[in-house]
Amino acid sequence: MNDLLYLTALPASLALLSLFIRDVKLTRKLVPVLIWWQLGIVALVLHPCLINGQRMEFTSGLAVDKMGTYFILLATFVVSCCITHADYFFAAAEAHGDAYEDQQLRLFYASVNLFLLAMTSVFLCDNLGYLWIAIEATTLSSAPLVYFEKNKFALEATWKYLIVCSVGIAFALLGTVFIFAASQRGTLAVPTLNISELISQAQTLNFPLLRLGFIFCLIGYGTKAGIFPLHTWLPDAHAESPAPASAMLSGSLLNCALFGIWKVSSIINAAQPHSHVHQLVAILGTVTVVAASLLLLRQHNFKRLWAYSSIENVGLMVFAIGLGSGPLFFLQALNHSLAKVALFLLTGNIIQASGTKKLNKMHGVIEDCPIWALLVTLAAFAVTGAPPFGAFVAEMSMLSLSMTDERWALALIMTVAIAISFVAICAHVGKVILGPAKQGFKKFQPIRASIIPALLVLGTLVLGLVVNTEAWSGPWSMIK
Amino acid sequence: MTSINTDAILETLVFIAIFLLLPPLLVGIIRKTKARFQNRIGAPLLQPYFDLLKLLSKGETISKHTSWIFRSTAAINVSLLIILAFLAPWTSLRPFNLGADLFLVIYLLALTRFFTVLSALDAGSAFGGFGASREVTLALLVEPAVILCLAAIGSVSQTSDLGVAFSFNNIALANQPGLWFIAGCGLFLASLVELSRMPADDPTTHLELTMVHEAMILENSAANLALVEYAHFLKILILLGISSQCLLHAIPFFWHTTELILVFSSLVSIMILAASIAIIESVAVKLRWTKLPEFIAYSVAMSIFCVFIALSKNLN
Amino acid sequence: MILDTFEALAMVAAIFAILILGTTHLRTNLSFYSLHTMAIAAVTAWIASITHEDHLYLVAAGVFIIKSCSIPWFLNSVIKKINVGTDGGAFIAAPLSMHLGALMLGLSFMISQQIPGLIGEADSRLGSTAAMSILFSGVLLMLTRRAAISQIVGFLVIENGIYLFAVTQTHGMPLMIEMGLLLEVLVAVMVAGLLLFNIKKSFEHIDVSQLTELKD
Amino acid sequence: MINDPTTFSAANLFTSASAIWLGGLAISAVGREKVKSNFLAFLMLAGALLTLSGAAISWNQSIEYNQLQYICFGLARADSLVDPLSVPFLALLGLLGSATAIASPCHTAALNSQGKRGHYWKLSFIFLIGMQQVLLAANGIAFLVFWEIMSLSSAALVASDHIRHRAQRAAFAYLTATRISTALITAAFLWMHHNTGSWSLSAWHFGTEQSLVAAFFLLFAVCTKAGVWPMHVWLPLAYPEPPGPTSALFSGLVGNMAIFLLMRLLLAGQCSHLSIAYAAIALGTISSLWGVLFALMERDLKKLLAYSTVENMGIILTAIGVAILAHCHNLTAIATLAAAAALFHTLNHGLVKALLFLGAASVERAVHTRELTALGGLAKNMPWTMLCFFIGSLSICAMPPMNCFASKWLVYQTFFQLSYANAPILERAMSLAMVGILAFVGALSLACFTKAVGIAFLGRPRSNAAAKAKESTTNGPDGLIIAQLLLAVACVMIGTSVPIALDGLAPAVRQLTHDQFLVGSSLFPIPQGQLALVGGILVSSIYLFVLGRRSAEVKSYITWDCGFGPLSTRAEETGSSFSHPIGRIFSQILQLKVTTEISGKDRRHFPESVRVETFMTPILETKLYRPVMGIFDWLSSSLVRLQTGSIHIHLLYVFLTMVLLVFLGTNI
Repeated sequence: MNDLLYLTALPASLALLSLFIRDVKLTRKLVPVLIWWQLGIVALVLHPCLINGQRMEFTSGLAVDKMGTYFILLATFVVSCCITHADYFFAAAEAHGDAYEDQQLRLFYASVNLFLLAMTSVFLCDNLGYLWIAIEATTLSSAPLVYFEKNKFALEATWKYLIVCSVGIAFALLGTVFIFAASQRGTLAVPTLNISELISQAQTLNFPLLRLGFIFCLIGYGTKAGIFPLHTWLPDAHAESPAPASAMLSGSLLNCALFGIWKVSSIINAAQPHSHVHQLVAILGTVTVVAASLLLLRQHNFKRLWAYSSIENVGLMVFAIGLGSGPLFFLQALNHSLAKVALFLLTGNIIQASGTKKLNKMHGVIEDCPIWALLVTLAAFAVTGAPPFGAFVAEMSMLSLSMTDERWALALIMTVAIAISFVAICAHVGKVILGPAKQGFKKFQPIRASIIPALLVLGTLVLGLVVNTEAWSGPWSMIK
Repeated sequence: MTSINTDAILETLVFIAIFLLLPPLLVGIIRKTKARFQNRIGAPLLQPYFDLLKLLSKGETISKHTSWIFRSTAAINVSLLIILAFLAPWTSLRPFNLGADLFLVIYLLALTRFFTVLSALDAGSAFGGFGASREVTLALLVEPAVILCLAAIGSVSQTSDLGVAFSFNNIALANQPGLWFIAGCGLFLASLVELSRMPADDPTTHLELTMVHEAMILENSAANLALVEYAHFLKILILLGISSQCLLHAIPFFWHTTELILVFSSLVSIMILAASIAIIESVAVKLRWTKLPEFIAYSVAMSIFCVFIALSKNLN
Repeated sequence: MILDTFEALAMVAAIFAILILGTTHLRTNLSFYSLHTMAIAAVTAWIASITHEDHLYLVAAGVFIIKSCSIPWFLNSVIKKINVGTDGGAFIAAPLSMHLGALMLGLSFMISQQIPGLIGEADSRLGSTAAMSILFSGVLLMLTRRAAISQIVGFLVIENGIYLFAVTQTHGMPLMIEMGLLLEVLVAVMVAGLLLFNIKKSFEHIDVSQLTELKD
Repeated sequence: MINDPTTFSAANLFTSASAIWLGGLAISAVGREKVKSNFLAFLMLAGALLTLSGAAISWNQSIEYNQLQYICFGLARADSLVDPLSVPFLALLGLLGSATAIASPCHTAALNSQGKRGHYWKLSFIFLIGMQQVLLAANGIAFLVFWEIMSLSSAALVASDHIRHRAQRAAFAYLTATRISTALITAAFLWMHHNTGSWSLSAWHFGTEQSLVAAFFLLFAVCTKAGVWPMHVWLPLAYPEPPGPTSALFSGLVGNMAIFLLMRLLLAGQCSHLSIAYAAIALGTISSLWGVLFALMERDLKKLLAYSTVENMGIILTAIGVAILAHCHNLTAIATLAAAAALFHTLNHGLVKALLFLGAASVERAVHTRELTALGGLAKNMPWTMLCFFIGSLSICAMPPMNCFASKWLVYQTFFQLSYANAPILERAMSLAMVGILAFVGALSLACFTKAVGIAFLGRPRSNAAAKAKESTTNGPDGLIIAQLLLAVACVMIGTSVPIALDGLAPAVRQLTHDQFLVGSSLFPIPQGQLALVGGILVSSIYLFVLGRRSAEVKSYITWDCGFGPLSTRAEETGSSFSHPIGRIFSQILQLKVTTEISGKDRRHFPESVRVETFMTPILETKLYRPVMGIFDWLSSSLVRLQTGSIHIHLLYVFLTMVLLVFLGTNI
């Protein structure tokens, strides 16, 4: 119980503080430091789970396993990177002339902390009901981040985000109810929503209801994650929110929704391995990747480009879930988060500097600011799964896993789709990077702006060089 | 040739004498025959020798735009053709047998063409330029025919060494008069073009716009010109020699006669071919440039027949 | 068939939900909505009395206070502030959509026969029928109405449908979760309401069908 | 096995080579103005020489090692394998790497901005490391990783002159092509891993039935990367773009890497699918014809060279096809011959093409253009470049006694011997036809390169820039020239001592065809060296005694101008007019159109102005690639239309998806 307090106290208190501290400058400096501190705390509290993978039970319905720990750390890390960069971002905005009001910033910092709190609790949930509440909470706490700019576009994006996601999530609630019903109507009736219990006695559950519940949860959380036909809110929200916020949305929020899907799918896995529902999930992932890669071909907005590439990566993660391989899911999520956060932050800088989001109005970043150009290129390669970056390892392992799983059609389609998306992204990025100089970049401090992205890119590079996934080649090995 | 035996040395001397002295004579024969056909007396048979000597004694003029290519081409071509004369089976008198690989022969000829074309381009005159471009065009069309004729023969005799293929003791080719004859005709037609005779090119014209070979050597003079001319004569000797050899192989009589008769008959047949060139040139007209491919098509067709015969020969 | 009392109440709730579809007058919508939620609260209470699960009484109370009183009151005040009387208009005319909703009731009765797994006689067909038809009317509301506020109402109706399903089929989920849900819905409505103000401020209308700036 | 001394030293040599290159990368990334380019060039040279010596040490044995235990690319570790096959390629890499290193300083000296210099060095080092590791990779994953590193860095090199839109287009085209090939390779590797359960390249055998799919994927991947018809369209765009010195690496090695992959997997893997052989031969033939034809018509010096690469890749591919074919009919002798021909020609072509590209680079440096119409008469001002380019052209036209003649001769022999081998009649007919086609291609390439040399270097300068071109930055020959001389000497050396070279290649050929009784030097009986010697003596004696003898007086005068005043350079043959007669013959393929308009009152007798224009429309781009692009465009645009921006529609998607998924989930 205390551990729970340790985990959640800092963000909660920061949320309040940042609302009431007069001087926003202080908040801008204080919050990042404390959130890095929070990262340390999380690591400290969860280290037993991290080191020897034991499950940590806090109360009934609140527990965290190894994967959850990883995801909490990832989310906290992403938020701390973004919030650290946000300081520069706002400073640059002031230097550029369009400073934000203090109230805006206070709200921003408050909701970032709430957002972090919500995300942390998502990964702590061991109960489908709590999981649902936490995920909906992430939606609500991130809505102000999307609305940050306070212009018409931001408003529209926020409304769509709120309504579409809430409706989608409502279906997840229906799914949760079905699973509860399944637990009631099982052979030995112990009505529970506790995930670990459900997994432990999955065989006894009422499978048709469970399957129905899983499908509704898939739709619900899938809407939040941005699976293909449900993705419509995602580009708007990611494109209209300020760069640090979009980085957080893409780098950590999507993981929460996918984590929900993973939890539910692990129940149905335990109930009946190789059920065709998983085939369905894998197909859904493939469809998402294909659609996203085709959509990437026609983009005119620098941030929407990365939003669609996030959709593509979500497809890959859903594919991993469909293959039932947790580690690969996490590996993909980790690499995507690192690369995509770097990309969104850099994109924010470039947009601030060149004063436009339109891809066809940008050129010659490499002349104006070589270091940004270099980082954007590397991060783009990383996010499209080019070796030697981490995403390559994850994708390659997924593909070979699906080959061994006799899903070679999906694997081949996936290969083609990944290639298409690579070409599309490289074409767009090339247009931005290359060409004559624009001379808009004088008053920005490129080095200071590229510390965090450089670290992130380095991280995913290292991941690509050291991770060993041979152990995870067996399809269902890592679920138990 | 390590063992010193007199007749080997004698043969060698005779051989060298033949290929050094015969080429101008061939041209003399051609010109004489043409003159006769045109009811002229014509220049004496040995005129080409006199021309060469005259050129050697003249003073040379070189365009100041030229480079070392122009200077050295003539010498290189002559020496290449001398080497070819030693390799290629243009006569049945071969005192020593160096491996005359057919691809090597073809590519040595191509090498002479390479230098000729470059030296034509070297002076930067308009005529040299289009002479060169026409030369490569013609070569392009002729090359497959030549190589296919020879390759067909080689493929029947299962070796790419022309020395072996053209020696009269190769059983595989003993009774293939059809193959030999068609190959001979094909090669003869091809060499008409290669040697820039009628109907591909008119060696006697002086309208630069229509000539190919003459246009290319427009800038050469004196000793340089003499060498070029001599190289061309040698080329005539070798190409006509090869086609005449093919035709001789077509006649069963020559498969079992004495060495001496063979040698004489091969020399005679070369001269006959030279004469027939003259006849063709006097009865035929120079084709229009755009019509040439149609003429060359005949020799290509010959080569295709050769290929069919070769394929059917060792059918298994 | 004999109609169980809570089933009757559920039906009443469903019918109120369908009635919401009937008009584009927002006040009326809201009042219908609060009646509909009261019926659901009553269902909860009744089931609590049948099954003697005391925590359901608390849930019923929560539903009554939060959903059927405070949320309609809040939305009413929002409407007053931005003084928008009626919905800008529907893609499908209001009466027609109401009839559609009625048909949906029938459809959902048929579907409720199909739900795999619900086989024990403990679960009531009519309960799930009502829940599903409420869900459908919520969907219709969201799909056919232009005004932002009707979309909020639609979302609430959908949520009610799901809740009713949970109550009738599983006799309520654990208390903590139910309370969490209520809180969640409240906050969601608050945030949506605040956004509503801004929409009115910057667009001079609350017609969300005109928010189509963001596209590829 | 690391304890075996040669293994150890060879492994060390290779590792330290890439370590040095890595160090160079780090220095060029960190060090700003301070670092002298000579030092970086020295590092590059050192790495190249180490690679060369490593190859020399391990030339006839195969070595497996892994000196990067801690590196792991997920599914496999960075294992390295040096076997006889990879040795010659490593040697080529070493040679071209040193040439690039020598040529680099005078290139970077010409660059104005520090940023450009830094990019040049970084990318070149990465490129070198990538290629070396591709050659050393022992398993599929490591291969893919380094393959992609190589491709991406070379793509960046292509884009290095990025201000120009041309360079951007080239880079994009190259990137697309190379990604397609990577995707195909990935698919093939996945398939083979699925079949064999191993990632090690040497464990894959293509004799089995189910390996056919992978073999086809591989073939097309290699065709795309090596630039074989019809996937070659990126090549003439990309090859001219990299900066001068690296264009040698690029042109000499990128295609060869693909060929290396094909040999390593299909030949050494004993592929026995006739369909693969036929496909390879067909594609190879078409692309050799196509490439040389377009090379002949090209007006841009470097594009001409690029198209000739298409031609040679085609020839190599046909040889590989015959090797597979012969293996299917188990005609070991011919298989050996074909494999040797393919390998030898690959190496020779790499060497020669690098030499030619360096020459073109030095021309571009001197004249600042690659348009043949603006060149001419460079032989006076740039004698060394002229000499090297001339040697290169001789070699690429397979003129005896150059190195390419030997390999081309082997290709001829392959087909020639197949024509009377124990094979189906159709294949024998095909092989004789191929002899004719090869001769045809040879004649075309002769035309093409006489054009290149003659128009660019001979005649009179066609522009002022060409008239006052300076060969080198220093007064002596500078790095770029020395690099060319190095490669030219290498060409002549190999050409005049073919048996030795073939003996060196024998282990590789043995590995490819598993023919243990192979004697390399017996493959090529022609005594080229002696012939060259005799020829040289003859030429010099004739030169001395006939042309240059005392009595002959030589006077220098202008080119004959028919007695009209001085000839204008407009009267000279231009590149396009030189190749026009041939173009006329193939106008259908080339889509060659000529428009002539003569104006003036009496147009027939006194034309005032004559204007002749020739157009060529690239048939593949318009007829094949544009429709394909159109399909993708249509797909994406119709998908984009889904994103209507109306929230009602978006909600509708949610509900419809729900219905669909519930249906699928419950009723399947």
